[in-house]
Amino acid sequence: MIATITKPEAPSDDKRWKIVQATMRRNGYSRNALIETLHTVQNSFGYLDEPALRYVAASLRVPLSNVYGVATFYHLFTLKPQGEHTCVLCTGTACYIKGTPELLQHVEERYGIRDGETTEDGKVSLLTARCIGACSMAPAVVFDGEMEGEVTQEQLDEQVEAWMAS
Amino acid sequence: MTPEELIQIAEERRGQQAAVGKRINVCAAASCMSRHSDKIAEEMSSHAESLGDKAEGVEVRCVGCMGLCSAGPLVEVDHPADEAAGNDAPKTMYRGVSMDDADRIVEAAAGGTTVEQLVQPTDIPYFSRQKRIVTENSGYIDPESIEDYIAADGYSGLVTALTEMSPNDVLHEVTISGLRGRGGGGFPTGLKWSTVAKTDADKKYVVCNADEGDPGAFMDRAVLESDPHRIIEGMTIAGYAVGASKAYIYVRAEYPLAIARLKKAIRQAQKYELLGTNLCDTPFNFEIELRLGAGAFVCGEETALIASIEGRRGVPRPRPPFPASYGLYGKPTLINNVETLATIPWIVRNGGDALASIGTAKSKGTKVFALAGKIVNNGLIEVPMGISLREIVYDIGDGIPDGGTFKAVQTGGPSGGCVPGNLLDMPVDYESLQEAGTIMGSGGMIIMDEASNMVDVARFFMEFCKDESCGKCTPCRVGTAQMLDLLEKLCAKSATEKDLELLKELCDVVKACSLCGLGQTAPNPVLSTLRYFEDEYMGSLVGGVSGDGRPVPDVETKAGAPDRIER
Amino acid sequence: MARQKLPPTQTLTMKIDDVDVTAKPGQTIKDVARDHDIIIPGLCYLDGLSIWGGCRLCLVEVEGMNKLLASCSTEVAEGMVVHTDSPKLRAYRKVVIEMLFAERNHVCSVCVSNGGCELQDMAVELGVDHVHLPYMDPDVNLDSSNDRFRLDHNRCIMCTRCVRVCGEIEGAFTKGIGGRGIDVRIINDLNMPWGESQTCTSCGKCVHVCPTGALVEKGTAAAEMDKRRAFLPYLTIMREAQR
Amino acid sequence: MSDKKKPVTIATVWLDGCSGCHMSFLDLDERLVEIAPLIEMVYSPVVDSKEIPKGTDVGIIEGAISNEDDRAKALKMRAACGFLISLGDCAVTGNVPSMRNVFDQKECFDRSYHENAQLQPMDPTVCVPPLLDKVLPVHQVVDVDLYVPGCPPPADAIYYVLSELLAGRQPDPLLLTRFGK
Repeated sequence: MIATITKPEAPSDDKRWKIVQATMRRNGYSRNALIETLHTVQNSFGYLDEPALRYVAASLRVPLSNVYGVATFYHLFTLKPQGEHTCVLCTGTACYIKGTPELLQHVEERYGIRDGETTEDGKVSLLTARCIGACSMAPAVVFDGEMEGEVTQEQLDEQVEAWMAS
Repeated sequence: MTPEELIQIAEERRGQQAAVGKRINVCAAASCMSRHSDKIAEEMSSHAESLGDKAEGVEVRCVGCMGLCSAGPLVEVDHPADEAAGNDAPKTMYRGVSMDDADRIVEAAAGGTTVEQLVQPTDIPYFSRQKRIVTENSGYIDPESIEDYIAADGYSGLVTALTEMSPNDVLHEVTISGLRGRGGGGFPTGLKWSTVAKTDADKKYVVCNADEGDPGAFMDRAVLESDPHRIIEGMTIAGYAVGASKAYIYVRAEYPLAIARLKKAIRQAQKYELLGTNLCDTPFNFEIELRLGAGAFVCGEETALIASIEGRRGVPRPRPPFPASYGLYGKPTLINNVETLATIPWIVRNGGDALASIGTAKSKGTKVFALAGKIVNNGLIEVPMGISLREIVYDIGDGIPDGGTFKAVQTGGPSGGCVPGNLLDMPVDYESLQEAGTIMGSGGMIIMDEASNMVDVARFFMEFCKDESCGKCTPCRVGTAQMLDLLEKLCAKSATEKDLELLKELCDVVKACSLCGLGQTAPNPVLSTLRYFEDEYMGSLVGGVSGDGRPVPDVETKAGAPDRIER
Repeated sequence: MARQKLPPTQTLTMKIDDVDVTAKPGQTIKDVARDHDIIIPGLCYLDGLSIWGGCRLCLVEVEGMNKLLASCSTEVAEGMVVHTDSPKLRAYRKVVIEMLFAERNHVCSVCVSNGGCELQDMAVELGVDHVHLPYMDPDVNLDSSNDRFRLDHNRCIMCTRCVRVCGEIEGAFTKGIGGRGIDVRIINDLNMPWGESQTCTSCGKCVHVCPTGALVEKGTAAAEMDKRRAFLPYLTIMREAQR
Repeated sequence: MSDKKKPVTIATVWLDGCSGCHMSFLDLDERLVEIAPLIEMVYSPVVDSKEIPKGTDVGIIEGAISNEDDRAKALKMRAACGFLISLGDCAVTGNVPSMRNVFDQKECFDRSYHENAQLQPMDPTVCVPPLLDKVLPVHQVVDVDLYVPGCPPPADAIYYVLSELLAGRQPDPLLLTRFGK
């Protein structure tokens, strides 16, 4: 190859890019590591913004359209920033039978947010997951990464309101 | 690692274990952990420490899933064997253990007594009717300790295979075991392995499909969290048998605990040279890498899974060619589900015949199910193939809670169907379930009582399939969306007979024409509920009006519709 | 051609629609059928591009197989017995065509590709005179930001020919697929307006391989868009040269 | 239909469409003369009758179903006619009228009666039938026996369809017309 390809520079001097770079380096900057790298970006920054997608694309030499295609194919990746706190309601079969729809409706009515939306103050995002494998404790909710089983409306309110008051 | 070294580690560990008089096992699988069992274990440890001499010989440790998740957090105390009475080490299981109970359980264990109010009887059918192969170590060993696994005969299958068997011997045992793919399809595992083994290539891969995506299924999660080394051993044996040296575990990112334990297990196995180069001083090399899914059910499909491991959109491609000849990076690839691979070490240790002696004529061995929904005993069970659904629901599951009435059991998730009460005596095996219009699936078993509306159940699964359709092929992309619209219309009681006819037609087209398993099976929940609960569909139709608009309704009642001829 | 007897592995015999035919190993059912003047319908397949297998119009019945197989991707085998035009297949293909019409907003009468559209042709060929599925009326947009071309998602059938020609032949990888399920869309780069794409070379190949009015040249009125298809045979040559 | 003594009775209606299909019908030109003795137009925008007679042999619908009036007429046609034809793309597919389906009704009203109004912008209230949520092809409202797509279907196609029907044969309109033709 005649043209030399220089390593692209990180979008900012944010330290978190070092973590992203480490993931790419560990995978030998292989195109196959696209999903791994996007995981790292998402875990580090909370979401995938355009500069991040461009940077990953350039670093791994994956076409922009492929990066966007992958980022929008998988549920776990999000292109929008999330709220400070996330509340993930499981919508697997067991949870569905045992009351998730009512919980979702409750959240929508009380806090005015639907699946994938964030409260106006940016505090709480409501997300759903297709079965988190906690069927025996249905309905299950993951509050900021901590799973809770047999969640009632009261429990949910308690947590969400604590967040909103914080 | 030589066979002798392995035996030595096992014996050393068993010796250590024997020295511990009273072991308190705390379930630290996801379900109990979410009820803070890890904190309870910590409290128990520190309390035992504070008791000093009084708690001599008491060891608290975290173990994997004990199965009866609905009664969690579960704690089991192994008392010392009473040789005078000729007893084996008696065990006491406690249910619903809270932080407040931690101290008194430690004290009771130290004093050789029990906390009666918390005792979970273990002589109930839930425990006695199970046959544990895949979950043999779950709840007994510390999932984060390779020594514990080795002490439970772990890795002896691998070492035996490498040192005493040829790859063909291994293939032979797997073939005669009659093992079939536990991910749902039920393809004979021996045949799949032989196909990969026979294909000539410079490089081959083994992939463990741990992308458990069925809503209502958590068997793989429990196995990965409770006994991760089992998967590593199974994969390594598979690699040896088919001639692969590199493997991937494709695991859901939604399972952080399983991921952490797998990572740890891989490191431990590398340290003990059970992964790496020249294993057991043979020319066989094997390495395993983790790959995280990112939330796409379709990646359970083999070709989509391959695309995802390669870092692309998880979109399936037409088969043939099958991954066995053209798979990951274009190389022959063996893809097995977690439970399938978890059965392998047992087969190698006990022989293919031993597995073949369990089960029915065509379905051998055991199957792990996740019992959930409206049933008393929620949790994980492993039963011999051929057991009846009635035994699972009423004996092992202990029936429907709150005096409810059984209506149907759903198996196979979004690819399966609902089995009604009059078929409860049916044996659980691949063929019988298929005949009944559902599938074995990966093992989710959701029990429904009379409160469940079956049209709504069908709608739920169709919504799932529509959301999870990758969008590549027309029938699945458009068909699932159209079917969902029709089911929503039914649920809103605004559908006509014509809509129902159209729904049936779309079921047929989507099933026959879709590219991959997701689309081909997406109509199953509708078809099976139509088969057994058609009256509920008929009851959902809009009253009395037929779709063709005949006879003419009274148009004069339509406001603002002046009866004039043309505008 | 010298009448040499080929070694047995070089040809195989099979049956397509009750006609005995010969084929070379590695050929697909679709190719062999075409060699014998049996044209199997299809919309995503295009000579010279990689095989996609998504439109499902070219499904055929193969005796002994319990599933329908896509003829564009299935290789022939000795003794294979294939049916390409059974009443069942025709019925399925009709519904698949209807699905494509129902999925987006194909208003033929005001489409610049009216009369030059493979979807229309396929509807006529398969006898689709109406769509009995409910129209889904999605709110999808149209991208006119490129100087020369327009991307109208209303008329896109997700055959992905444009994506493949852009990546595999032009090598620009501007076009891709975003989203999934019923929400999949053809995208440019990071789903930006086409006119802002830095990778697009404006070669126009995507426009001319597009079977419908989803990708068209600007400045054309209804039914005026004649796609330049003359270069299509050369796609194969290009691909062969690349290998 | 094969009864040669009695002319075949035909009713046509013009629902939401541009009337182009009726124009195309008139484009039969001198062939109208040929057909005239064989048919009787019992109801149509081009004749002056107020009711669709019960027991009409053939009904022809041009246009999509956009409002309650269209719907009522389609139902009446179905009830009155033995054989119902969807004529043209609006009737068969919804066509141009259905392009409003991606907007909600309020947007449509605002655009039509407010943004584009020269004076006195207001929503109409009198003598205007309520719009349906979505514009529908005719067969989504009543059963249709024959579909003749085209925008408009060429006169040749209409002539072919009518003469086949008059001869007691089932026509295949796709031989001469298609969506958008």
